[in-house]
Amino acid sequence: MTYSGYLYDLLLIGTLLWLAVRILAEVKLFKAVVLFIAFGLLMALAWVRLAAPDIALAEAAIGAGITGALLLDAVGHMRGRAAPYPTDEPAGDASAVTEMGDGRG
Amino acid sequence: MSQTDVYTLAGAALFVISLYGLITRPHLIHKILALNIMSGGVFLVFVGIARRVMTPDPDPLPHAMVLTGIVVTVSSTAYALALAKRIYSETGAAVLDAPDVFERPEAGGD
Amino acid sequence: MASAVPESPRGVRLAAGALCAGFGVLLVRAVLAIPEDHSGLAPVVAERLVDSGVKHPVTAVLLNFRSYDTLLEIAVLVLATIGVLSVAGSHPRVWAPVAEEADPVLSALARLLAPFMVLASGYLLWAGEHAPGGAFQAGAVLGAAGVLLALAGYARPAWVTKFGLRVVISVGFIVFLAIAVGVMFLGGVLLEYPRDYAKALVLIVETWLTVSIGAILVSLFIASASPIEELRARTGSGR
Amino acid sequence: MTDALLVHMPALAVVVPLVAAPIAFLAGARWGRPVALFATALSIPVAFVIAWMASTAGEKLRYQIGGWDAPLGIGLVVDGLSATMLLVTAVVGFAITVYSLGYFAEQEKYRFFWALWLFLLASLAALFLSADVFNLYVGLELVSVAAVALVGLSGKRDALIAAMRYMLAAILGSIFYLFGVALLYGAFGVLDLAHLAAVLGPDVTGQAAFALITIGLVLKTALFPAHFWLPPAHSNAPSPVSAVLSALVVKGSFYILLRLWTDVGDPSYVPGMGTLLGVLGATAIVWGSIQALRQERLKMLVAYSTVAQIGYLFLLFPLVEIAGRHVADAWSAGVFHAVSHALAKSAMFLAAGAVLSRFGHDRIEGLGGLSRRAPVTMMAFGLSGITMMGLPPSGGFVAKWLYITASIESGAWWWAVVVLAGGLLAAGYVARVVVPGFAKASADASDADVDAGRLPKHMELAALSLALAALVLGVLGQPVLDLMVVGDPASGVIP
Repeated sequence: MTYSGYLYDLLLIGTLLWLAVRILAEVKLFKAVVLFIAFGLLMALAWVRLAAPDIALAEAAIGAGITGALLLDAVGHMRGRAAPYPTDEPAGDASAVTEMGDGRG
Repeated sequence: MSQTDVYTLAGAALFVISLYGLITRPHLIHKILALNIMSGGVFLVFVGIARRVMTPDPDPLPHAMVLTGIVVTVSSTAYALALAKRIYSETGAAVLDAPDVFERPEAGGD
Repeated sequence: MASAVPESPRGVRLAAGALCAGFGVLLVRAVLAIPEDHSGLAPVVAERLVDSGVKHPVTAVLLNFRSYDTLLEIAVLVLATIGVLSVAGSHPRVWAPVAEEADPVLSALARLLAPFMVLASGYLLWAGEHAPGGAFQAGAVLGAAGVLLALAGYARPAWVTKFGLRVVISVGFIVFLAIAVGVMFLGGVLLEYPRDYAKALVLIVETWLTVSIGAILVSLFIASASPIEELRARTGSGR
Repeated sequence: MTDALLVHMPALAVVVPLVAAPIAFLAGARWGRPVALFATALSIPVAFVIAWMASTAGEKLRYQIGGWDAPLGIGLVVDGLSATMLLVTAVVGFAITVYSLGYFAEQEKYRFFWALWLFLLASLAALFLSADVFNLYVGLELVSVAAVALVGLSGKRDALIAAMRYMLAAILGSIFYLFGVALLYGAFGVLDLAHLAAVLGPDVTGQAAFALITIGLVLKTALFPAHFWLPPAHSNAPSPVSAVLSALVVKGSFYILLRLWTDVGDPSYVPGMGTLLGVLGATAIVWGSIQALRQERLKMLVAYSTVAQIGYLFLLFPLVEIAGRHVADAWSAGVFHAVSHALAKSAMFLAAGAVLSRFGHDRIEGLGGLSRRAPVTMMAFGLSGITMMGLPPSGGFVAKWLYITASIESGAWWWAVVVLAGGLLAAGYVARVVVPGFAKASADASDADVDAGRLPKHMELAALSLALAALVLGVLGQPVLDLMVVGDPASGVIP
């Protein structure tokens, strides 16, 4: 294994771990899900590095793609119901989502 | 430290980080995210182990198991999310301890 | 970080931290002690690959050597889909028709992309015999094409009735199971493909699995609980 | 021809419900009923033939799926233990199916019940037969998703939340299990149970794998203190589902623990693990029983009784560790307890479900006059209570007797104390239901509403026959005791 390859691996792993922490610490659900999709795509890169192209394809399509779409749908559903404003609000600011969605006193 | 070690250790780290997140974060979406990251960690351990053989490709068995695992994970995630959405519709929140859930008199299931 | 999310009590967080630290130590020790020189079952797979009917070892394991795992895995997928339908089931809008009017830009994009995606799906299916790819990847791409079409407002095809949907969801599993049991009448055991037919049978199973996986992913997405109007509003395509 | 069919029996045990499941899904609510009835009825002779095969063979039989030999292929293993579990699954499964025919009126929200139910039975059969640690993971997931979906079926708020809690615990348990499988493959390079047993050595990775797998399965079995998800899930599920959860589903994960710790390895493989599991089991017995004594609702009481009864299963591990299997048979005690509890607890939940339908509530204080209004149900509850308490001549008595003998013979008498104390506590919570049940009806329950919610006979009879089976097991238990040790799960030799 080359030195640069090693460095690339460490960088990739560092980013994955950082993303994992960010996803779980993120208060805004929408942002957490977007970060999770990024995490899935980086995992696909890791699978390529580990000579597992089958898994890379599956991860990109299923792990990041389908799971990501389902998560976005769920987060949207939760905002859509709790928000005091109409449901067709653009998906930019999600802070209201989490406040309403998580805010059990 | 070999490349295998680096990735299997990363898998273990992802497992531990998301276990902490699963326990401490109350929102169901966070819990489901944590479980997904956790399985990702386990898959890394599997594929790290597969790397021990390179003749010229890695051991196909862990790869097959991970592919199976990914499909199983997306299936249970889909169901868990549907459940979370329904809970949100019924209770107005996607958390496990909605108040007085188990004390209500009509709580008998049937 | 001030937030509206109710944090777990300090005691819980400390206990969880201690627990996870303990697991961390255990796992690091366990993972570092994995022997580096064990070849696992790779040599056995390589030796028997010629008998499997396919050239790609991962596909051989998934659809022949350990096809029983795959059969049960498809059962999990079908089962979870039934679960989703049952959870969402009492919401009448689940079966409501897909959006009436389409967003022109997304519609055009979907019309352009969908055929290519179906093509890509077919390629992945065919490639799985000798290279990375296979039913799951192909099914996922097919499903993505379906989701895209639904988002673009293409109406639900007429055959997608309640019964029709149930058929496409389960057809891959049923064909797989039928072949698994059918070979027993040829004198084999469960899932024992006769060597001369192995390649053909694997391909048949994979093709139907692709169709079913695509259909399942679309129905998980569409039929889960959100009406399509809300969906499009959310993704910002319904303006 | 007959021989050819016999060979395929293990596969049929899985295939019969697995084929029926998608048929029931396609057929819908109405036609799903005969499909389920036919499939579960067919499973009984299949299970009996498998039990007969196991006992005549006298050793482990294997069925290699796809014709690929282990370690590459996946095997189904038939021995006394798997045959016993299959038999219990078939019998309990059929009785619950009969009960469910009456319980689930053709309501729209229960239209997927039959498909989910058949998938659950298929996955339990797959689990009890599997000889491969990764295949067991897929089986576990199948069991979990089916069980959780059944809990959430009613769509009621409490049931949904209970299902979610159960789902999270179950997935977490699966992930722990899967991590253990990865480490096992890393350390030993095989997945087949018999091959693992042959190469298992004192190895840090292997021990960690066993620990992780145990944590995952303890979560799924709801052993104290991981029982938090069980009472809400088992009490809020529709009653036939509660019955199968307590009777069979928790036994599924326990079964894998048993295979691992007494078939592949032994309880001394990870130092202290046997004792730890025993202590947790003992705590579960005491804690679960005390909680059961404090419940106000019948189904919650029965659910906490399950928490307690699960504890008995785990007393097996320290006793096997101390004495070894052949000195004093704690192993048989544990398995026999699993069998008799499966029969008695399913009877108890079915009876509780009948009470709910009959009274419209399940508040224990309002159960006055139960014996007059639903005598068969009352009898089913009382008889299954005898097994819970461990009084002769029930199956529970035999299990406890074996446990007590084992602990005294091996000098670890304190486990016997726990067993006896658990019996007394069980008498307490069973009496809480039975005593007011025989009392006069409260003033507000006039004879007029006695006929208001009469139950279909076959529902009450299904509960009663399971309770009777648990009782008869104490008298005619010897064949079962002989069956379950066939193939000697302690030896773990590759055939």
